[in-house]
Amino acid sequence: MNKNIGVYVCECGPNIPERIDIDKVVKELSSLNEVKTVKKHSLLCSNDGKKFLKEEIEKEELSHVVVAACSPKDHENTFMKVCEEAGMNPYLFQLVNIREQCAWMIPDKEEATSKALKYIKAGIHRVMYHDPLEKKELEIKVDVLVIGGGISGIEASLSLAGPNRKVHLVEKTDSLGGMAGKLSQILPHQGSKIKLVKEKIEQAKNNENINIYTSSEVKEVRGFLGNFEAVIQSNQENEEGKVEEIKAGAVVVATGFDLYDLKENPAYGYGENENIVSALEFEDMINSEKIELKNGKKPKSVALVHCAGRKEKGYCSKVCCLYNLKFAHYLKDNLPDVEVKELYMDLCLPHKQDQSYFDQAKEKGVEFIRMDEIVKTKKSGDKIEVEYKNNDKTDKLSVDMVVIAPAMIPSKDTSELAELMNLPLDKSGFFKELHEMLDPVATPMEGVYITGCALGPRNIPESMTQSHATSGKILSSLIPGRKVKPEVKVSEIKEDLCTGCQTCLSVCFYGAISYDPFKGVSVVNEAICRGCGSCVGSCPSGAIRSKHFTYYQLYQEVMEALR
Amino acid sequence: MEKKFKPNIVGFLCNWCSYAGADLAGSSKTDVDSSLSVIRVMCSSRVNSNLVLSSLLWGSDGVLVAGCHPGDCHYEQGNYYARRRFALLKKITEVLNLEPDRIQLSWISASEGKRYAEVVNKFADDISKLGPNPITSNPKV
Amino acid sequence: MAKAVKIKKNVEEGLFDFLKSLLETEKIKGVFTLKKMDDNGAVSYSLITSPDEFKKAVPLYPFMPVNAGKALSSFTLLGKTEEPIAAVLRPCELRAFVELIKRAQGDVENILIISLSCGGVLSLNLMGDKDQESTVSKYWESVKKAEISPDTRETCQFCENFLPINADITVAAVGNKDLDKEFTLFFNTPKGEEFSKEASGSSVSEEIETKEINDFKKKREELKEKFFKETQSEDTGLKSLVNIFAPCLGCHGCSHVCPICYCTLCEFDSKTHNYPTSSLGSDLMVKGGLKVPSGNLLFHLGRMTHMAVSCVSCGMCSDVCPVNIPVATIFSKVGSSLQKEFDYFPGKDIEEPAPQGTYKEDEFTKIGEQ
Amino acid sequence: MKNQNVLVIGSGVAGMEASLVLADAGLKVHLVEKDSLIGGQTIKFEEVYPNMECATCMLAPKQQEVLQHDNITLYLLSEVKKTEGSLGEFKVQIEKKARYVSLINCIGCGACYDPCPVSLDNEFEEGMSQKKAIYVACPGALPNAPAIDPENCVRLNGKKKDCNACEEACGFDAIDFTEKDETVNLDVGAIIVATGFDQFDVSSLPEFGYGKHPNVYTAMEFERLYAQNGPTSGKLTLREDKPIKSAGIIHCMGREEKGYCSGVCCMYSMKFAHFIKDKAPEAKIHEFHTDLCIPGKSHQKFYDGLKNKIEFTRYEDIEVKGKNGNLEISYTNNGKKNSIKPDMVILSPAMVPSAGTENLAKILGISQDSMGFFSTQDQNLSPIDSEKEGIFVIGCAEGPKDIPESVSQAEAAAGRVLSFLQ
Amino acid sequence: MNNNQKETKTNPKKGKILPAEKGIREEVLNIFKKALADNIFDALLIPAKVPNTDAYSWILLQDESLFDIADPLPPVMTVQGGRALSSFSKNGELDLKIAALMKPCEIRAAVELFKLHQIDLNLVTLISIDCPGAMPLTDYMNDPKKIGESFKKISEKWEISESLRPACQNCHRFSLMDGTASDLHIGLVGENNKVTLIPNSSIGNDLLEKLGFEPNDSLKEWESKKEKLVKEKTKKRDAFLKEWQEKTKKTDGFFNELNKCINCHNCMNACPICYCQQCYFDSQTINFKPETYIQKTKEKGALRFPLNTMLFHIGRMSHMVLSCVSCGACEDACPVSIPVGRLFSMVGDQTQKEFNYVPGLNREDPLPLQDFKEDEFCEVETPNECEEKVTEEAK
Repeated sequence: MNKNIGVYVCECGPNIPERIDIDKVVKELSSLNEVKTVKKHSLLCSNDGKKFLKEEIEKEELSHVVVAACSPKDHENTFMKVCEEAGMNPYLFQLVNIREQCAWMIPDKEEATSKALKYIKAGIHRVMYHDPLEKKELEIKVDVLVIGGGISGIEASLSLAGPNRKVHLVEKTDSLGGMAGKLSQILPHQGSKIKLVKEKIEQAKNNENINIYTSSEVKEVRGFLGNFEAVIQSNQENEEGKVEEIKAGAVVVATGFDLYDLKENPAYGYGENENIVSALEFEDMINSEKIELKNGKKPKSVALVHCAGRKEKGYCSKVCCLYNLKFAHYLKDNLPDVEVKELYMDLCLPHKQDQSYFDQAKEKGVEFIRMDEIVKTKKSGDKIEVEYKNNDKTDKLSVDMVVIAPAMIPSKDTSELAELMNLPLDKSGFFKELHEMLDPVATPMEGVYITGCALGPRNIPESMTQSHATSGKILSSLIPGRKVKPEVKVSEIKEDLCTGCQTCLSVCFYGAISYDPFKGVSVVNEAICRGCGSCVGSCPSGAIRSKHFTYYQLYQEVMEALR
Repeated sequence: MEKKFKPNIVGFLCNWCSYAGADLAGSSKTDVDSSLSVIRVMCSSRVNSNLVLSSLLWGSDGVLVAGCHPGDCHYEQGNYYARRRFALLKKITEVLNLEPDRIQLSWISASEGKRYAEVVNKFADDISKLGPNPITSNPKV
Repeated sequence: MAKAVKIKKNVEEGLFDFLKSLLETEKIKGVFTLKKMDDNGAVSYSLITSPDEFKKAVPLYPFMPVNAGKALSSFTLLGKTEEPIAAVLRPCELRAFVELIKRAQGDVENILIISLSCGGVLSLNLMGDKDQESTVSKYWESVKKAEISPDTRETCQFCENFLPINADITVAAVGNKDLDKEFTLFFNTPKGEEFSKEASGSSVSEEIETKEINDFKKKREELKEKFFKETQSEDTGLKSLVNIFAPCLGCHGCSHVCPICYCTLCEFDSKTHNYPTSSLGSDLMVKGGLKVPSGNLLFHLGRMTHMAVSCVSCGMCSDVCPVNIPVATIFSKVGSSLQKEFDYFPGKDIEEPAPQGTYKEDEFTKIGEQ
Repeated sequence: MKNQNVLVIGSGVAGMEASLVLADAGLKVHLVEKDSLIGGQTIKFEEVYPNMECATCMLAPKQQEVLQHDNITLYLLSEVKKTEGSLGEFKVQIEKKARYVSLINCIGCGACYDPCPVSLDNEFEEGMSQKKAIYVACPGALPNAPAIDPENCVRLNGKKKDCNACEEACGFDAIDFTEKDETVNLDVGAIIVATGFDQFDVSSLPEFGYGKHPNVYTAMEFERLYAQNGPTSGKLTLREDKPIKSAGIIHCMGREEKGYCSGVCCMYSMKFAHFIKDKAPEAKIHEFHTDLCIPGKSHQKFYDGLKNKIEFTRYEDIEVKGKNGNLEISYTNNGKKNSIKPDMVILSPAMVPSAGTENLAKILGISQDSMGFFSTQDQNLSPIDSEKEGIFVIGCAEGPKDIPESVSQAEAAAGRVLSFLQ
Repeated sequence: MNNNQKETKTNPKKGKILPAEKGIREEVLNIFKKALADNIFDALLIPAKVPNTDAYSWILLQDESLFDIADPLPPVMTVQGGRALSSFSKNGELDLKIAALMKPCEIRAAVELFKLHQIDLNLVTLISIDCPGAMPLTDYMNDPKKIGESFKKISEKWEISESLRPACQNCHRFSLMDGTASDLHIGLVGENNKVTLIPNSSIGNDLLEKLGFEPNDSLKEWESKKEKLVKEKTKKRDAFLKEWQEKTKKTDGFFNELNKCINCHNCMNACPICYCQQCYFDSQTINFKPETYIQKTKEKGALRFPLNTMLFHIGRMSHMVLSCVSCGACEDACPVSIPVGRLFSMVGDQTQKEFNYVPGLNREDPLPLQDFKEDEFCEVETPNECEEKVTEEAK
């Protein structure tokens, strides 16, 4: 096909002519027989500049356009729009950066000018190899699959479910509520009313747009944003193994956490004596309003041990300090003359109200003892002796009852689920955010979101917030009737060159590439690919090319550089 | 007297960090050696051995690959793979005595306009010290 | 009759000087010819522009590291060269180049083709050999005497098409006793004649086809018969082929160096020919044992069907075969019979279409009858 | 709620995220920012913990998105003056101050700075560098166009009515002295408050000698000090341009006074230590902390990585003295008195409500909590809902928090708005 | 860097020692005859002499009679075993149990190809055998009788003869390594006329079991002999590595080695690791207009044809050298006898050290380029900021 290439050099007001002899550039370019027309303009990104460009394209019937101006970061989109309006394929356009990376960094005018020429020629030869890429549009489903029926999962479901959006809520146990459901009460200043969780469960059950699958597991998840397919298997005794296939536009993972196994470290003496209990067991005592020793007596003194498993796991679980305070308050309020000792490493009270809550506890006479670690916890007489270390000297205290606060750890089927949906885990074994800072609920799999403690220790309000965050992300990307536009500059695989070594699979962070055993080749899912080109770099057969950054296009630039 | 040798250097800059860094160098009017020709790629991991090698063998005096600092990759892991591939190339050129100093990998973030200038100027300087790429004038290649 | 100039110089020297003067007077911008890579005797084709590099040029050195036709096609694949160059090719290389041009793989415009009456080339495994020089001088002796040098490639030994077709200039080498004193350049085409002035010698009226040449041709034809017979071992047909190709590693080096095999991806390397593992079972049932890797013979026969009709018998394939299979002899044998069938002579005429690309109503009428 | 417009107050990382999520959903977002640039506090950070990721690189794409998004209307140098109504039908009045520089014409070439006769302290750089009366906060600020400070511009404050230095220097007639402040009235369905935080004023604690001794820095000063695009363009030095050999970093400035832990100081203090170590490996660094508050799965690892490189001391009591330029930190650690003499002291102050909070609270008709932050329905487990339906409070306007939490809240607010709309 | 390499010596294995009156070859074949007869597996991949020729090839045999042509220790390495195996074992399921008897370098290649999904090792039981080396292919083809004879002698004496292929002379990995490559190893270096079977995986174990062998003989004899030989050969290899590092240190050293190259790509096509059906450097090298070539020619004075010869070699190197098993197949296949095998082996040695990777040692080790560590290779980046770390390590 014969290419009509137009080249337009933008002066950007005084900025570029200052350092680059535009007329020389235009003159020399006009001598190239590849190009149909070369013109300059004082400021192409201005409105009349854009108008001028549009008219030029139409008048000269250009098929390809090169603009030499500022950085593509500034105006690539601007000019691509103009090309599109002028009825040209916007990808047959190349913006050459002769301002930032030429006029503004090369002091010598002659040098800058010849450099600009180099760049523009490179642009011209590159654009000749551009392909007219087409934007695709995909129909989407708007329903959502939520995995995990804890408070996070429920909250997500509630805020997602709507008149034209169904939510499938899958819980592997036989009841909703998760860990939060087991708590006697949530921290007073964070909502003392335990009803709250129950209410939410009720709301979920009564919401006709939420299908609840209890005693069920997700066995398979395929697809991408807007088009997921999942297999849910029921484990209810009457319908053992019954599977259901559902379609969804997005997936929310809210599989929560488990608790550190106190038996792992004998120092806590857990299991050796009935009066050494875990925080969760103590919650039950509160629920049943029976704070008693095994001998039925009320405890006269209780030690609350923080940070069990912090050293072992290598992170602070953030909430233990607070619920220990909660216990202290409860004890003081219900057994007025009980003696409460809190053994802590660092008090972690990161929320604005926490401190006051701590101060109140102090006022009630709770004793706070700093320690570096628990050395031993053993029975002595009818008391329990807790031996602890505080900067290098050990100390003892003996009490009737010991309550130990274990660290939060990834729930046991986390890794399995990660495998299933090919989601990355972090060093601690929790799910990994797409971006720890800016995308705290997203994952590399676009359309799959994570909320609550599946991402790591956090308190209930935070979990709820994240659930709302996931629904925010989903509601803004899955709008009924709207189509998704996948990235266009993606990788594509030339099947007759691919030898099926699947190296590309292992380097693709987004799981966008899969292997087709029948054809014996790797296949790119364009809806998932983000176009980084890592696969291209990894393919020894040269079977993969990244659209708009193909070998030939880049190589034209190289050759120009070497001229 | 004949004028100082001016090398031809190809620079593959990742779109998100290094290219932006280069832009910043420009917009803060920093002088940068003009012997480097910038080629924009989406990620440093796009640069495969062939791009670097053929640039060298077809006569470029130096090749710079620049990307986000480890851990900052816009695509999370790209630059780690890029680094491995580069390590391999570096070693090969070392072992074969093909002037390994002519290829360089640098991490330049979007805010490091100054660093960009330093890196490029230094590299350009080193290369001009090295002189023209012997391969360019080597009829055996 | 073609213009002929006798030059009173050793043929190698003479041609060298002639080319040199072309280069220096910038009548041409570059010379494509053999060049010494080092003192160990390694030579390779090069396009030479600098007189300095040209010092290392050895246009008539009796080696063929690659079929120059293939090399020239890679040079002109994207179109004719704007700057004129001269290229020294052996007759078979020239024929290959012509075949490739027919298939849109090259362009001869602006290329001054210089060829020679060819005594053949030494087989490549002699390259870098310690007594290479003596072998070479032995070779030249046999050329003078128009004898068949035993060190040359098998295909060369029985090559009867050693006179170039379509050459602008021909160096008369074979059968010239005084080759190290004098030799004749024939300017066959107007394009060639433009350069005759550069040849410092006296113009003479000679024909290239001398008696020696014709005797030489006969000798080779006889030898050809002999070789072709040999490939027919006692039990003929497929069985013998199986044995001949038994050592084949499947390295496909033969197709890689073959000037006619211009495909970027050979069908027999492609997915078309990798079969599901499950098919093994049934095959084993039948045979009780399988040669692995399988499909080598298929490759050779298949390749044959693709290119044999255009085979120029340059012998590259035999030379690169790591297990000494006489590939070239077999292909050349099949080739020549095919070419008779189709009444086609590869590399004769650029205009003549390749047999696969054309037909005549009144041919092969026997086939498909009754 | 039928009105598909949303007002977002504050263009920090939280405000931007909320705006983007909503705008992507097709809602019209009105983003109000009192400054001349967007990005809030985060863009001041060279690196953010725990991955030491470059904040500028991290945010630039987001900022670009905000600037280019068709559904986001940006009001810079603007403040909300009045609101009335309720969920779905708020009426808002915004006062938009004149920039005197046309964002359409200006291409950010910067030709106008040098000619300007007026030089001032650049508060964006914590006064550590100068700016002109026509200025951008720092290189790479977005939108990449200057603004004129009317108080100090001699043309505008009338000191030199005929000065038009910048106007002359500009090749794009982007300068417009005639531009007037304007009032904009909007109808919006919901309001998202993301006005961020300020730094506790450490000069109110004389015993730490801030302001008295030049080499006592606040956290924010230090952030800029080592920023590549900061006053020293990344060169890490003392005020008198000497290299840093030792530094003391003191946590919990104002924790007592304010009565809460800000939850982030420990981490960013360690970030400083990490950074100094990076630039000056030989430097001795001393962290003085009370309780280390390093929640979250990856933070302790960061701490563990530093433990052997720098000194950590738990103090009960601490102060900074200074004799003729030499600093001394004297402290007690379980009972024992002790002291060190660092070249530099960095004070890590608590996060406090941003200046305008009280005023804005009145305007919005929502209350503040005991600490002065906007109060929310925390007890109902929805920490971003103000007591007024349809008004959400996110990021540090709601209380001290780190970037991920702020972003989560931003997305959450968007989520709440969008699920209202369903 | 990749430190999956298992340096730790696995605790002393036991094995089964069998007498071999009728000679080692016979005995080895007997074992497999039995295995086939008892349907322990259905087919065996083994080198064989092609009937009424001197050529060797691989045969996947099922029929007992074919054992007559099978030869566990052929005088030459025709097709590299890894390549042979991948030619049929990568495209999906197979309802046959297949065993492959191969030289250690071929086993290593097979493992690399397995990682590259070019071989499905679930279909195949890998059996390695102590390898006395092989003769240069061309030598053998020129005079099968003579070379065949001398090989017999060499292999019996386990002599490191000059007439062996250079790759084999310099091979220190001719026997079982402490890895998870093969399932069963056949030791020959031990006592004369004894065959030692060493199970190296659960599969290997129950293979022995099914054969009715109790693996409880001590391996002292075999191991000591092996160690001794390994030492000698390692010495030889080090010398060779040194020599070749010197060679390439010279200016153009590398290019000069390849002066003779005619770009036939035999090396690549013989290489077991080069699994691409088309080489990147055939498909992706750009064709230019003649002007460009002429311009380049003017820069150089002369432009070598065929084009991109060097790009091909260095490029191929950058693709496969981390997996190079030093089998020497490339060198065998080179028609102009370039020492390409030694060249690649040397570069392989250097680069593999860099990545702390031994190709084909363990099936589990990820391929270096499909893997990364967050803190590695800091030194390759300029300006590099790892001095600090380095000094710390030094302390």
